[in-house]
Amino acid sequence: MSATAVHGLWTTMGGVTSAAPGDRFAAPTIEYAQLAPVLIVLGAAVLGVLAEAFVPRRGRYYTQVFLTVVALAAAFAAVVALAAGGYGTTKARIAAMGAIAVDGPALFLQGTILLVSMVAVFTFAERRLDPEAHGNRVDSFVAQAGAVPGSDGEKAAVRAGFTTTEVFPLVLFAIAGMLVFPAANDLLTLFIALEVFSLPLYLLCAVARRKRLMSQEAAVKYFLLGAFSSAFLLFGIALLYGYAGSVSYATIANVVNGSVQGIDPALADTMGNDALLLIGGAMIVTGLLFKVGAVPFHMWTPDVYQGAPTPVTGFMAAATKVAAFGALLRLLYVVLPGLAWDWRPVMWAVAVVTMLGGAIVAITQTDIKRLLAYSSIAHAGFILAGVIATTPEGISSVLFYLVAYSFVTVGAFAVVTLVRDAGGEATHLSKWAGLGRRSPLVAAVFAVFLLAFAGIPLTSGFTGKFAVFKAAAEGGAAGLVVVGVISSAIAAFFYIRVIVLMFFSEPKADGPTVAVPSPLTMTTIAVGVAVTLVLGLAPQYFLDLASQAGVFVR
Amino acid sequence: MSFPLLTATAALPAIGAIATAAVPAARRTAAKWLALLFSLATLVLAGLVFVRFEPGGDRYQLTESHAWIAEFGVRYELGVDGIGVALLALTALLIPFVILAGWHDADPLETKSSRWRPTQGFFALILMVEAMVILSFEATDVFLFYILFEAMLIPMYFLIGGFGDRAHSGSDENAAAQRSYAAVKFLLYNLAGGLIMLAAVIGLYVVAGSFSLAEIAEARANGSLEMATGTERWLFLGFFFAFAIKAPLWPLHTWLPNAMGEATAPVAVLITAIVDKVGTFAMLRFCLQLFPEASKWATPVIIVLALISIVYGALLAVGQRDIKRLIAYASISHFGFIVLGIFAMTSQGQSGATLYMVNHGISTAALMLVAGFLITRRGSRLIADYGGVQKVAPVLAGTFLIGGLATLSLPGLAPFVSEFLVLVGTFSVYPAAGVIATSGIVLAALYVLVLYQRTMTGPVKAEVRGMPDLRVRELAVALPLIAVLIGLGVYPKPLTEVVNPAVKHTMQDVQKQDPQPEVEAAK
Amino acid sequence: MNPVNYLYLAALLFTIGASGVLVRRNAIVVFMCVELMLNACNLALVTFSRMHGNLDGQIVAFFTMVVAAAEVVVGLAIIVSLFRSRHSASVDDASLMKL
Amino acid sequence: MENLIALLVAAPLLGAAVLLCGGRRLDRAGHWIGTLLAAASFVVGVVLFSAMLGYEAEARTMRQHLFSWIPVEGFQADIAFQLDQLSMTFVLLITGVGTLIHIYSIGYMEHDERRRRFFGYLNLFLAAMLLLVIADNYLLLYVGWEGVGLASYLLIGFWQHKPSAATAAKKAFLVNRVGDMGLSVAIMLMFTTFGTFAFGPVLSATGETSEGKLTAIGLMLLLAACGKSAQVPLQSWLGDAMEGPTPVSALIHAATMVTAGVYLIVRSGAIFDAAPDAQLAVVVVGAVTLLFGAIVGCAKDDIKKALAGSTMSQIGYMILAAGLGPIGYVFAIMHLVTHGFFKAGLFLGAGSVMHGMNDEVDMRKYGGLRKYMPVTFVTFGLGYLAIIGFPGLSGFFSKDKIIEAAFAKGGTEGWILGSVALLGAGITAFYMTRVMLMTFFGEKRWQPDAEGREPHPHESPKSMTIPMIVLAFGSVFAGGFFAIGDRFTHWLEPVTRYDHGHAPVSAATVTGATMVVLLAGAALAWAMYGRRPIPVVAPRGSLLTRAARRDLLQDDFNHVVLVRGGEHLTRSLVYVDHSLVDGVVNGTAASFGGLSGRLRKLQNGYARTYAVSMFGGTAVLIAATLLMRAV
Repeated sequence: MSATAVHGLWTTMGGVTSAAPGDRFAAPTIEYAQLAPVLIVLGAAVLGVLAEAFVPRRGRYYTQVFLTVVALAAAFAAVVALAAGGYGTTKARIAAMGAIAVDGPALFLQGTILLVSMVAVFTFAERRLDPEAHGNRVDSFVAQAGAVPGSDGEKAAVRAGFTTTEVFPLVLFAIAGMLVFPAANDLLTLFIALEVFSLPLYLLCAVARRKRLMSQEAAVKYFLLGAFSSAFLLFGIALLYGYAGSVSYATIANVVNGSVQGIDPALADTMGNDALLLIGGAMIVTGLLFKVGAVPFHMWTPDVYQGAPTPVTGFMAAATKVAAFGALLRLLYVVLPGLAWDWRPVMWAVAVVTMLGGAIVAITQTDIKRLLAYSSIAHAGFILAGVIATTPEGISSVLFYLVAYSFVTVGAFAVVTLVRDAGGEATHLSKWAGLGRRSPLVAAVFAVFLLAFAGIPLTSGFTGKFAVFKAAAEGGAAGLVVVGVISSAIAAFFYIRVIVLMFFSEPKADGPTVAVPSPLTMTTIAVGVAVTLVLGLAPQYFLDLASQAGVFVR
Repeated sequence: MSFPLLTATAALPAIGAIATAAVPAARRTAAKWLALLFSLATLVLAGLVFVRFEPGGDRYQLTESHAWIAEFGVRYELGVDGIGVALLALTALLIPFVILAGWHDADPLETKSSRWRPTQGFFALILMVEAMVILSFEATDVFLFYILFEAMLIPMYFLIGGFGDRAHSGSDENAAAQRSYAAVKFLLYNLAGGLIMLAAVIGLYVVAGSFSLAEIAEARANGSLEMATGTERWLFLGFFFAFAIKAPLWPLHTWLPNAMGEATAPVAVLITAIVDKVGTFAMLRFCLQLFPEASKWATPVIIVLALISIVYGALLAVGQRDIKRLIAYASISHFGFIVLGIFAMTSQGQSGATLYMVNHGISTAALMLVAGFLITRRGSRLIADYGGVQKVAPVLAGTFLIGGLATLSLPGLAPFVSEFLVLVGTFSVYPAAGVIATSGIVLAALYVLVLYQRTMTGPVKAEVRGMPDLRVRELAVALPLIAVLIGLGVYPKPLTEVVNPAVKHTMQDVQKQDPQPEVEAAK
Repeated sequence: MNPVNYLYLAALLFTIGASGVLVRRNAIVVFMCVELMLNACNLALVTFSRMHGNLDGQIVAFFTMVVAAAEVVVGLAIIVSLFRSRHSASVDDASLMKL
Repeated sequence: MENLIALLVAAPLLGAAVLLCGGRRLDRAGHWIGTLLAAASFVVGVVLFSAMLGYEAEARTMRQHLFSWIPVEGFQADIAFQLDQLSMTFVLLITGVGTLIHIYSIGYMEHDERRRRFFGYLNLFLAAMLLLVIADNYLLLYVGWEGVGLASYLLIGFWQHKPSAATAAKKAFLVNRVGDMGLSVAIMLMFTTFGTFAFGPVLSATGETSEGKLTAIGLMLLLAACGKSAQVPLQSWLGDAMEGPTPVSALIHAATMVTAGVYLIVRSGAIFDAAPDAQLAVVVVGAVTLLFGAIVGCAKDDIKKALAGSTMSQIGYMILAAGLGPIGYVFAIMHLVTHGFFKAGLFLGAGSVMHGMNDEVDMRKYGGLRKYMPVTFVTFGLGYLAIIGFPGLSGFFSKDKIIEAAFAKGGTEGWILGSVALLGAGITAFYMTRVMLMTFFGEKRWQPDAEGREPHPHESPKSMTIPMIVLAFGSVFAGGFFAIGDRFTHWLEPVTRYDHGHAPVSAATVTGATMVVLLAGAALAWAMYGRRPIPVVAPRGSLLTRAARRDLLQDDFNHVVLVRGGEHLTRSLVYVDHSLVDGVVNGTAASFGGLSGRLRKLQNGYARTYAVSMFGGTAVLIAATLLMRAV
């Protein structure tokens, strides 16, 4: 039984039967069908763990890839089925005894996460980029995570053809957490989902095949800072619970609105105490802003993005952001709309420093992965501008932006995996000089992604940016739009710089080569380009979808 | 449903671009011919638009309207007025010459890997720019226009940065650095302007709830849409800023000399004769039409900026040592005239400005392309490296001189008509401005004649000796352009006929009337 | 005793933990400080649960403990592997990536 | 008949087009085509003239409307012609002298490999000049006005390999452009005042606007005239323009183009009549230039430059006359025509001398040429007599009338102007006698040139002498033909109006005084140059002489103030553009780069620092949220 289901059981019992504990046991109702996407992925993850234990080493890779892909596809099918069944709109509801929402934003984001994860997993499974080691094809992951880098043990593991196929179950667990995260409808579920997707990610960061020291360093930093931020989030939960006497979103929202009065007047000093509410709310938001990489909670991003194995970086950059923004949206729109006057100015400021900070610091970056990290920070700022709109258009614009952004990101990092030299991926920008001459196609594709990041019209990046800015302007945040376009202009500078480097610089003699990938990575990149262009040229269908999905169930 | 002529006119070069890009690496010449063919076919379609357009008819004709992004209130709406028709014709007319003039500009210097296809890319990009520019002249939806306004920067950027002028002083590496500096400057400058405009576009939507030019104009006319003065001014500034960069207007001009200097001559023509026209065109169509009050409010400042552009551009042209930069600064001066004509807000000024856009396109193309032929021969852009060319290549010198004379607006050539209209139109409302602008004609003579004297006359320099005269291909570029310059100089009526009604509409938009002459008023 | 005092204690513990994270260099100690922060949260939750008279807070506290345990598993694994590679558990030594 | 008017322009224009586009094929026949088409234009002119004579004096104006040129809302510019007596006079002068000079050029340019192009340019000039005088509105006139400027530019710089020629051509065009600016502004003023710039409506409506407006228009027209007619302060280009082939100097820079300014002022007489201040400016410019040109002409050793100074001075007379109003218009034009004959003749003579002297222009290296070039000597001598106003010859009639008219202006003004004109006549006699003596009398002074070629002075071929002879006839008889019975006055009166004025002194007195100064001038010249041998190297001379050799320092002023100043200005602007305007842009980019570099350092790689950032961020967030509530 999944953690969420268990938890739903307990909270419900606590809430309903607190007067007379244990005198009767009401079986909780769990809407398995509506939770199917999560359950499928979790189930597959558990199967994956079993496979690690029981499937012979040779077959593990294929088993795991097959299992993962099938699970994700099935989960996506379930999401589509639910959406088609009207759960995104008319039949939106709160399932699992109040723990999980099944509504438009949740299904939309779950679908996005699943699709993005699917293409990201393709890059996990890529085994043609690195030269074969002792006759064995290898992927981006270390042969044996426990072996000390450079030690004899590691060499032996490589020779034996070990591979870390555990990454597949890990990524499935992470995906499951991410699926729950934006759907979480009480604070406990929020916290658990956060940990469920964070912990596997910490591990995934540590298992890079090349540059292992950096990979481990990234993992440590991510883990320590992640745990630190979780603590803040949890303390915020505690305070909010103290304020409202419940962890359920609906109840807290009601208390915030003042529609529910304190149960016990004697406890009025905590119940409905606004200081608790404000501090608690701020701390929870802090935890979420950490995950989306907003300034000043962003500093882990460049280091972790750089150190983590590139497929993981792509997955993390895309999917985490989707999940975290989903959760942030739900928290701000469902739990704290009554506090909009308090949090809007603060978020406004965060959005401004995030947009400007990300864009400015990116100018002087010299590593492509760090550059993309700062770019992701700037984009977090843009998305925050949409969040601040506090209108239905704000929700749908953020939803759309997340789709656009996540596919571009996965695609861009997939391209990064292709450019390699003797030391693995050649991520230093100077090595990218003249790439356009050597491999026009790869460079052109990357240029398309960069242009999309820069928000040039006819790419998805522009449509998304337009959507959030429009929502922000309609929501009365015109100043934010101006800051947004200014930082877009600054941001354009470094995207253009990379294009200049690729196309207008002479190739270096000892430059990197572009590896020819298997159809897996090709698919990832192709999907990225396709989504980028389709959302740029004919975004109407997806905008409609986002707009229909833009209503939270309460 | 009738045949979507406007879409076809824009789609044809786009298809051509894809087709050209797809030509195999080895078949370079085929790619060139294919590109030329598509550009000529586009010219035919543009001619059809010109013919089908009825000067006395509706304001926007040959309209098309399709749903596109309903979520943003965006429609795929096309339509042309006289101004659009004129500029569309200009674009379609010039591109074949640009292609022809750049015939060898993108031949690979040495054999690179088989996947590297610069020639195909060069011509495909030119056609891509053509498609976008044409569509932007046709767009009657603000959003559609904006998208094209921004998107056309990308192919231009690659054209400037990827296919630089091979004639340069200093090392190859230095030249590459200069070139990419120019390209990046071009892109960032224009992108910055475009992004500011994006904020204004969004603001416009928030205020007006629509992107359709017709809808907004109607709503403003019948009073259902009222903009607060402050809002209108901010939005106007957002739009104008972008257009002033594109145009370019002093002090936002510094990207142009770099870009034109580093790009090949045909690409420089593409920049200044075609793409920049989108900026001035948009001032007429969007600034005046959407924000008439704010336009009038900003007029004094804009007039001053335009005057500075005229005089400053001309003076800087005099001080240049590089042929192409000289022409670039001359263009800045000319754009000053165009802006002046637009914001004088008189019939003559606006008709003049529109004609000016067309004529400047043709005259600069003539001058720049011939200058390009010259530069290719000698391999240097520095004026000081030439001398006495007239003696060895008289036809080249002759065509260059005619291009120069057109640039200095010699009567009898097309630019004179437009320049005089602009001056008269300005003078009748702002006499002082008219007089200052008139001083531009002296300065124009100065920079053109100094350029001609230093390059073409005097003793024949050793490096110039043996320089071949214009070849057939080059004559095919220069002569038709000169013919058009003379033709439109003597008989501009076909153009004024289509432009006049559009100007009348614009004058109604801004609710301005031409000042009455003193004596007639007395009568 | 007024349960509010437990809240003050929780806040104090949380601050101590946070300060520890900021000033200590040893990764293990830093991690322990994080655990301290989590436990501060637990204390707060339980206190509030008591004040509100419902069990929600206590249940959350249970979950937190489980999560903390899971975190230890993951965290120690990562920190140990780092230690083995570098023979140092100092978070300051792990600064290959910067700027 | 009226439909023929366009042919006047069309014929030479066709010639220009054919010759310039025809390519080398036409090299052998080019000069004939050019001459033929010039002659054709002359024939058309004569035909139109005879037709005109058939009409009533008041109804002689012929019109032809070709098409609407620039039809724009509220603005109407037509390609339309108007041929009245004034225009007719010019048409005949231009085509007549023009054809003669075409013929002359056949011989003169015989050895030039680019002769075809030369004739093309000449034809282009004719077309533009004719357009200038037959246009029916100021804008079309402006086309011709700039057209002749272009032709002049091309012809002055015809020998482009000589840097001095190229520079002179550029200078001529530029100075002219300054004048053109005046014409532009004048046209714009007319448009705002009258709503049109066609001659008829504008000139008939001068009474309906203020004098201030008209003065402004008049001054702007004067500026234009100064540029085209080389009047002070825009005279500096004419001397340099002598770099062009001599036929060009004769046709463009003596007989026709430079007189366009006079045409413009006479044509716009109605405007000037209504604006006395503008008129005053005109006479002042005329009087100053008259003396200026004459003084410069005295000091030059270059035969063509001496004649150029003379031209300037003579046009000064015309401008002076034109500025007198109806008293002087007719005489301005009359002098213009006679001057066209004798000055063209003098230039052709000078060309003939140069032709025989290996293109030597320094008169100090001539001497005693009358024996070698009898025809040239005689025709040149007749021109000489005509220009100094020898009684009975052309110049006598026309110049005398102008001096009379100047006195007739009345008042102090009249006295001053009359005296200046009189003084000018004396100086004219001096410098022309000087030219005559230095060239044709005295000992031969020529020497082998740098390459050791000794000049062999010889008479020029027939193609050159015949035009000279024809022009000499004109120099001798035209004045008398015009003046006797006031024929010319009656001819032009319907267009320009005529007014006797009130002369304070009798015509006979004026004539007598003129004779006295004339003789004095000639005698002085003989005393200085006839009695003594002329040094081959010019003596240092007085301050005035040295100044006059340098065009009275006006060029130096231009050089220091305009050229140097302009260079400094452009150079500093280039600096400003690069460092300031572009500097701001680059500086903005650089400052973002710098900011980025500094912010980047915060990312120091220590996880603890990151934690501090998060902790601080949270604290700020909480504080801000609480603060929001508190406020």
